[in-house]
Amino acid sequence: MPGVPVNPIVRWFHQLGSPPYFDGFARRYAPWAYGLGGALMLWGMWLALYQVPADYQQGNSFRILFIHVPAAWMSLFIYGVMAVNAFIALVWRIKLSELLAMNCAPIGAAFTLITLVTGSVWGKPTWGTWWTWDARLTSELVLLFLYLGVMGLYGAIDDRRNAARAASFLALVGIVNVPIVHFSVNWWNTLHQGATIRLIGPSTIDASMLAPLLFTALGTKLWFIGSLLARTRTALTDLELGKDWVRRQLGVPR
Amino acid sequence: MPTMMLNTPPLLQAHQLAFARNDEPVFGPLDFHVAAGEALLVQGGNGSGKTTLLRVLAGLLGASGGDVQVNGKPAEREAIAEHTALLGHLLGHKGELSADENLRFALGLYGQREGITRSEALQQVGLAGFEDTFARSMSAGQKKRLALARLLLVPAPLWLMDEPYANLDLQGIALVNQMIEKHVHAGGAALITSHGAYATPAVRTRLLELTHG
Amino acid sequence: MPTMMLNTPPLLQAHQLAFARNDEPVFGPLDFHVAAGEALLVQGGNGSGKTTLLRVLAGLLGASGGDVQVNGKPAEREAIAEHTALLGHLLGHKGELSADENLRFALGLYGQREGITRSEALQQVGLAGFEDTFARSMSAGQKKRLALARLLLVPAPLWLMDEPYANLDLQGIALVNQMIEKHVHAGGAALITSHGAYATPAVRTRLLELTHG
Amino acid sequence: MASATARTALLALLRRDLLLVWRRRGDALQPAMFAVLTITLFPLALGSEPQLLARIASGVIWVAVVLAGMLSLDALFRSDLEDGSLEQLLLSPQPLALLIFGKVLVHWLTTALPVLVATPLFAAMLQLDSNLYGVLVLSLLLGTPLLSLIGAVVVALTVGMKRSGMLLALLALPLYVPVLIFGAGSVMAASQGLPYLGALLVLGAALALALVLAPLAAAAAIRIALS
Amino acid sequence: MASATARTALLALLRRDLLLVWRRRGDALQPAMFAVLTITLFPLALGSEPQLLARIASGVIWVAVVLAGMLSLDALFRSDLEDGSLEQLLLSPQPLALLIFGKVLVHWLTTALPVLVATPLFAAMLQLDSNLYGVLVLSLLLGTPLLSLIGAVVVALTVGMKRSGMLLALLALPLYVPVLIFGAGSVMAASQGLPYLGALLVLGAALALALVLAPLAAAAAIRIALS
Ligand code: HEM
Ligand SMILES: Nc1ncnc2c1ncn2[C@@H]1O[C@H](COP(=O)(O)OP(=O)(O)OP(=O)(O)O)[C@@H](O)[C@H]1O
Ligand SMILES: Nc1ncnc2c1ncn2[C@@H]1O[C@H](COP(=O)(O)OP(=O)(O)OP(=O)(O)O)[C@@H](O)[C@H]1O
Ligand SMILES: [Mg+2]
Ligand SMILES: [Mg+2]
Repeated sequence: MPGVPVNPIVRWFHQLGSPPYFDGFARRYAPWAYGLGGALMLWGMWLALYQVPADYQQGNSFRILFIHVPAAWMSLFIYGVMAVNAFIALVWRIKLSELLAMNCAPIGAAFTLITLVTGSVWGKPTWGTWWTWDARLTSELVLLFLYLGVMGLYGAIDDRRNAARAASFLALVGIVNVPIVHFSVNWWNTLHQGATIRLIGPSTIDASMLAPLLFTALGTKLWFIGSLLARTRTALTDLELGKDWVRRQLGVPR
Repeated sequence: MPTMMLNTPPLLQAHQLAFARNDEPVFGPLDFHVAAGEALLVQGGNGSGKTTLLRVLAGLLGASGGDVQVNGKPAEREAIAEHTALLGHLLGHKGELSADENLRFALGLYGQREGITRSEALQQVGLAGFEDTFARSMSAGQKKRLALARLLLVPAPLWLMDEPYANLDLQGIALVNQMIEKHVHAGGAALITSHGAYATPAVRTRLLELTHG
Repeated sequence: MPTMMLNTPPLLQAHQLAFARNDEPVFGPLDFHVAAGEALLVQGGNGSGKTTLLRVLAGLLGASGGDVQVNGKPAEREAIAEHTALLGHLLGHKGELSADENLRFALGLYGQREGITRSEALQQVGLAGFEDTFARSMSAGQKKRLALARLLLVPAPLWLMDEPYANLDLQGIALVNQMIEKHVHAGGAALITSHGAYATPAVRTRLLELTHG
Repeated sequence: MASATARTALLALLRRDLLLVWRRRGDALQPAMFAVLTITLFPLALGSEPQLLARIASGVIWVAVVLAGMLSLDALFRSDLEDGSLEQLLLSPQPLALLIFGKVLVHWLTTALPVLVATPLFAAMLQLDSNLYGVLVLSLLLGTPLLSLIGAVVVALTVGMKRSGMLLALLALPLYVPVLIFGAGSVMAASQGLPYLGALLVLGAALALALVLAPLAAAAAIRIALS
Repeated sequence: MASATARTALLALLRRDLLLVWRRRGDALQPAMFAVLTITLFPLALGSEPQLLARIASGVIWVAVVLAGMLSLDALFRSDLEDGSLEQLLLSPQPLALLIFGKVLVHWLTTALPVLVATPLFAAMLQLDSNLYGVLVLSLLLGTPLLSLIGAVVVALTVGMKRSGMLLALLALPLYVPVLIFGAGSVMAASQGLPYLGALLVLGAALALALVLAPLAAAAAIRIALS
């Protein structure tokens, strides 16, 4: 390999890009990410259901927040991860990035769907309707369509690598929607409430609600990492079926 | 007119060129070159990768390994576009345009070789009098001839010809060989794929065999 | 098994058969017949009407003059359907079905010849082990072989084969000839079109020349 | 010789087409997706005023279903034509009308049925009065097979043509109009408390007629179009 | 050697595509026809109540234009792909983005322009308030080229695929949504006496951006899709 990078972090990334190394990495760490993420989510949910006091306005229905908000964050976060990988896949043609980007899409679509469903379940008691066409809700629906479009395009092309590149391109074009989702509450006046939780500066949210929210948020992130690693590993094995390292791993004699 | 220019770099040079689809190699690492004044015959059975090779050389597909040089320089899009003309399985005619209109469009895109007019080219391929016939109402052989006229007209010196003999009867095959001979003797070059059942042109010819897988 | 049945009417008989498109004759009035135990080779250059003739005989196009008899009776749809099988330019496979599934469907439509199973037919055309391969991922030659297996399986005695040799390499051409020989010796018949550049099967063969226009 | 009966042929066809749908199951849901998208566009274009949406809900759903059905029609015979298996159907010793009936059945099962299943979702998106669900679903249940059958005749006519998409729309829409009028009309009537059974009965009668005649007409049309 | 410049290439392309449109002028009007039919379906599905129709008129027209544009998109590169002339465009020594711009221009001239010309007819059919004509036409004038340009990028991505019609719709509609919101929104706003210039300005800015970026993106996408 020409010019082996010296910086250890850069070198690690280079190593990770090699399919056999990634396979080992994913096999080792995916269960940990799943386990830790699951535990954090369960703990957060327990706090949310039993420790947080009922809201003086909304009663108990607001507890759906602890699913809705982390899922909503994930729906945007995963799109970002997908777009970054898509960019790397298009510019440097790294196979692993293609697969990572493509395997982000179904997970992201699932979280987007959860956001939409929990949002409308919550909307019924608070706004009196399952659905309205305001900017936040609409742009989130568009986000779902974008995820589905990426998946559909990836599935519709026979050659796996071309398919990944085409779908990556779509993912990059669709990134304009992400800031729209996030800032829609500021740009248009909507039913949906504005940002209340800030990383920097004071949050306008009750402190007792912050802890469970942080736990579920962290838990979903870890769960996503586990799921992404596991899916990508399967896809990689599938793609490299003829290669030596896969044969060795599956115990197929050469 | 000189038949060979030995002190210039070859028109096309491939070094360890390989292509893989879904990580399955279609053709292995190949080394070959085509110089001005000669033809390269690419032979191989069904599915051996002849068409794929031509598309890689034309820049329509990206190679998975190795590199290609056009006229001594790395094969960038511009260099390829300037030096090569492709005659593929699909001929690129519009059925609703006449023979002459089809040629005009091609010249608008590619520019025109000196010393030959559209009607002369049509005549050379045996389509004199067909200037105003719609491509749609031409027989398969005539369509192929129209595509050959395009090759005669554009300035590119290297012709990439995928199965130029297919669909032609014996007369048509002779015409193709004649065209290639003339082009090569005038300092051009050609890369021709074939199943191997046809007569080849009478020029200095090199052979590249593709084997399956 | 008898090789010929001289006291039965010919499988196919055309009398003054002609076809015109927009009142322009494609092929002239033709008289010919194909009896059990023989093959008819239809030869002609590009655009001479070979494909058109086969489609008329199969009942896909209506003749503009003359008449056709199948097995001694006027060619009604049912009679044609029972006695002929067409191998056209388009092979009629579904890419997303496996070789075996494709054959199963054909048998559901056409019924099955006695004394041969699907796997035997696949073996005879050299596709043993490809039962579960999707037609999509077969090479052009393998697809053609799959279509040949269909011919082996359906009960129709008269095979209408349009350019059966196209796209096949030398091995494949030999296979087709072998198949036709066996079929004809078992009392079947075949009508084969060709440009004339290929070896023909070693059976009693009649020749029909189509001239241009 | 084990000759094939019409029954085995129909079964073989259904088996094959359903298998193909399963192998390309991504495509099978696309008409439903299209209907969702069309229905989504309306509130966006009209602004989201619950009463207005509720008033036009059933009409919009019906129009979306008609458009989605029409667009997916194109695929009814196209792939069979392209790979030559339509020719094989024509050449087989089986009644062509029966085979076409089989193809229309699979088409309806895979394009209209998902839309039908998604109707409650659409209705919710457009704030349709929940009392009207029943009539809407019933009208769609009678109307969509009718659309598929009529559509089959039209596609059969245009089957050999290139770029027939738009032409198809042009030919099919006028024939779809009566179905739309009775279908959407029945829901409209129900929403205003008027009797709606008459419209549904008309749809039912037309469906019964089309079930018998449309495959025959389509078979005749296809033979004409391909020769 | 008379080598071709980018300008001669663009002119040759425009000449050829317009000539082709003229030779197939029957097809060129079909998107407009489709929009007419869609718009016709609405009064039929909703019952013809003048006030209701007038309220939804601009929205329906916009939706019909979006759908018609989307359906005709499929044809943008298809015939060039099928006969191999798309390959010839890719292989020519000219900037591909420029050639694509030419194709989009012809597409807009032949599909959107007739719809635009027919707008007064549509507006009359749906009893639209005549004060709103101006805003409607202006919004369509800014919006339809935007739709064509965005659409070109999406088609470019799906260009090598079989049966891409439905997928195309799935990919294009979400990107069309903002155009629709601002386009139909401006007319809605005008009808309620609210300021509508903002929405039109947004459309104009987006159009300016798309004029530059979309051809480049489409060129990149087409190279990806065809390799
Ligand atoms: C289908 C309906 C809904 C959808 C699609 C939706 C979507 C979203 C999205 C995408 C976010 C993340 C925004 C960001 O991080 O930039 C979010 C956050 C949030 N949503 Fe919803 N939502 C819906 C309904 C509701 C309802 C009914 C409520 C409560 C009344 C609600 C309360 C919240 C809250 C409190 C946040 C956190 C805001 C923050 O601090 O960032 N949402 N929602
Ligand atoms: N679009 C495609 N997608 C997937 N595989 C393909 C595609 N095109 C070709 N192949 C495969 O790549 C291999 C090489 O194909 P190619 O068309 O280059 O062969 P060829 O030598 O030109 O054959 P022929 O003599 O039939 O023209 C074959 O095995 C073929 O099945
Ligand atoms: N669909 C069609 N419409 C109009 N003319 C056609 C059509 N198909 C064929 N023709 C014309 O009819 C004539 C006979 O065509 P046909 O396909 O039968 O020739 P062929 O002998 O099979 O030629 P080939 O050797 O190229 O296969 C040709 O002149 C052709 O141009
Ligand atoms: Mg080839
Ligand atoms: Mg032929």
